[in-house]
This record gives sequence, C-alpha cells and structure tokens, in this order.
Amino acid sequence: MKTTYKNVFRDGPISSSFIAQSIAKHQSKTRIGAHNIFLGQVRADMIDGNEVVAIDYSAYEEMANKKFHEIRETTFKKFNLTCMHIYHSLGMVKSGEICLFVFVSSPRRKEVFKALEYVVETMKAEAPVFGKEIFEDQSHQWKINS
Amino acid sequence: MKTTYKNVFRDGPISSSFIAQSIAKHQSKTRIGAHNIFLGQVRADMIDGNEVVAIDYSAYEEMANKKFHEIRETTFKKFNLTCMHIYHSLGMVKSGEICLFVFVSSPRRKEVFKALEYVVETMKAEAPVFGKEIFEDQSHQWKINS
Amino acid sequence: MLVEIKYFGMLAEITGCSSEQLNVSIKKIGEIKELVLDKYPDLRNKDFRMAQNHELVSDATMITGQEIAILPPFAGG
Amino acid sequence: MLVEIKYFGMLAEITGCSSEQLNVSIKKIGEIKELVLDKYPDLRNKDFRMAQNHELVSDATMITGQEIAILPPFAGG
Repeated sequence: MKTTYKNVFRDGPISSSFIAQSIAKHQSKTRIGAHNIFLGQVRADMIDGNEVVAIDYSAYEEMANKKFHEIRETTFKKFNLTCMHIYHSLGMVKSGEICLFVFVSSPRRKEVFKALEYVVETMKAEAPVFGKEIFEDQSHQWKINS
Repeated sequence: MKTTYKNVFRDGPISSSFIAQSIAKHQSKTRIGAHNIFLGQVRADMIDGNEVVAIDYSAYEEMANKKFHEIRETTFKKFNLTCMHIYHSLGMVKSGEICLFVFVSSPRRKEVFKALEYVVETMKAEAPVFGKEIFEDQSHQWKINS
Repeated sequence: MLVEIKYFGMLAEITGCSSEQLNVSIKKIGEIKELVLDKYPDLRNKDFRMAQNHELVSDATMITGQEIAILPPFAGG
Repeated sequence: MLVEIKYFGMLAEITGCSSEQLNVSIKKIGEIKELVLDKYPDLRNKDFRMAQNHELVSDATMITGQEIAILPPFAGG
C-alpha cells in the first residue's frame, strides 16, 4: 500500500500574492498571536565572474513529501503551534524570486521563532531537493547547501 | 533642533496586500537569499469570560520612532542584513488582524533568524506603545507585554 | 521653569489629560514624580517609568526643561 | 530480484538516465552501490547517499525490492 503525502511543491516561483493569500486566510484563526515566515530567495551569486540567473529545482518528490510530512509531525510535537505550511518551488526560479515559503503560527511569539528555525534547518538537511544553478552564459553547476 | 525619525506607525491594521507589496519590492535586490518576517496578530483572548474583540493602540510616537531608529541602527551593526523594515499599527485593530510587521533580509539565513528575534524582543521591551484591549461588552483593560 | 508633562495609556485615563504644563522651581525628575503623584494620588499604585527628551530617566536625573513623559508598561506588537 | 534504481540531480546527468531496472541476485545496498559504480565509474568521485523506500539507508541494509534512489547533496531552499 502506498501512502500519499501532502504535496509541498509548486511549479515555478512562489508569488508574493500567494503569500498574501496565505496570511489573509489566518485572520479567522483568532487564537493566533504570532506568525513567523521564512522566504528563500534565489541569490544572483557571482561565481568565477559568472552570475547565477536562475536555479532549476528538482526533487525526489515522493521522498521529499514524506520528509516534509515527518518534519511537520515532529514540529507540532516539539512546539506549541496552531498552523504550519511549507511550499517549495520546482523548475526554474529566477534570481530575486522566491523558492521556499515556510509559515508557522502560534498563540505565542517565543514558539514561532524556535519552530521556524527548526523547520528550515531540518528541511534543508533532510529533504531531497536539488538545485541546478544556471549562469548567464547558460553553463550550470549543482548547488550544495552550506 | 528636533530630529525627525522615520515613522513606523500605520493607521489601523496592516493588510496582507501591504505585506505582499513589501515582499515584491525586494525581488530586485538579488544579493538577498533569505527573508524572515514576524507578524503580530491580535488574539481574541478570553479574560474572565469576556472576549477581546480589538486592541486600540496608542504610542508616544516621537520617542517610539526614535527607539525604532536606534533598534534599526543596532541591528544593522550586530547582524549582516541587507534590509530591515518595521511597521506598527495605531488605533483600532480587530482580533485576527495584524498589528506588527517586522521584515529582515540578508544574503544568509542564519543572520535573519537571529536578527528578527532580536528586533521583535527589543522593540517589545523598549518602544513606548500602549494597547487597550476592548472586550465584546465594550469594557476594556490595558495590555501588558509578557 | 516651565515643563511639559505628557501622560499615556492607562495613566492618561487616570489623570484625565494627555498633556499639561507645570511651572516648577525644582531640579530633579524624582521631584516631578512626587509633584505628579500628589496631584493624581491614583497614580501611586500604578507601574510607570519616566522619560525626558524621549529617553528613559531615573529619579536622580536633572530636569532640563525638555518634554517629560509618564509611561505605563509597554505593550507593542 | 528486479529493483528500480532512480538517479537525481548531478548524478542523473552523469548516468544519463533518471531511472532504470536492474535484475540482481545480491542482498545488500552496498552491493547495489558497487554495481552502480562499476556501471558508471564517473560516480566514484561524487558525494551521494542512498535511499530505499524513501528512507536513507546504509551499505549494510538488506535489499527489499522496493525503490532505491541514488541522491546527490541536498540543496533545498
């Protein structure tokens, strides 16, 4: 039997209007006192004089969605959160565009700071997502998280 | 001579579209790799069976804007940030609405986590902002930060 | 010396005014505090801090003639 | 036993394929690794980890017949 997990992936960049909608949806949750949002933005890094113009993201999607599910479960156990959302881009994301959106909410602010950092760090270490940095001259190199 | 500081205050709640615009403006800053956003949302706390329906914010505006300016200067010295923005509501903000928006951006994610928590905690401790919690029966009490 | 005193939040509710000018011949912030507490006894059991020229000050601080504020607990965010 | 092997990112670039089926008579993940390295010698100087049934596994893990993946360094976010 194959379990299907929630899909965290979105095609292309994550738009600011998508983020706004996500924030607006939480206004009916009046037990929330604090939100904390992390956004990963593609940097136009200069590597040997060649500028990164985009990252082409791919993932081992089934495993990544399973990992995101596990991170979600662990995070809810560790921290007093009301809500948590994770979205990651697949495909081309240009420099300046957003590729990762993590959103945690809680009655209390202390919880969201700890929870958000935990989610972002764990996700970077454990989710099988791969990034091909595309340079202005169309050459590329594979990104490695530091 | 009177120095005038940037005004962090906004009348009424901070809208999700204002937040979206603020995010979108950073897409031209392609040295940024990570954003971290804190949003304070008015909680519908139940106090002795009476529900908070809004907070009416006031401030010692000149002093608060000076404090926000100082927090900004200190934060830029302590952390490697590209950008930092703070907005706080004045006047009525209903439960579920956003009263505080702090936005920090950096090339690197480690910096934004530390910087954001520093800004929020310092701001809560040092900015002379006052909140009158309005209950459903129109009575009120004065909020104290914990 | 003429000094302007500002009251905020729950304290302004107690004093019934948000700002007033007092003509004083005293020298220290602590003396302003006593003067204000005498004028508004209900402030005695309230928690507050004082600022002069937009900076928190202690009872020992000298009065400069710049704006003084009586500030209840902060509650931003 | 027929096992499906998936390759990702820079490793798929080297192997030239993202997925293949191998008929094997071996028992451990480490043996799959050797088989793959023999087939694609250019993988030898690459950093990778292996997963079976969507979980990271070590060389000593027994092959179960479920999907195996060869994963380059993660780079999400």
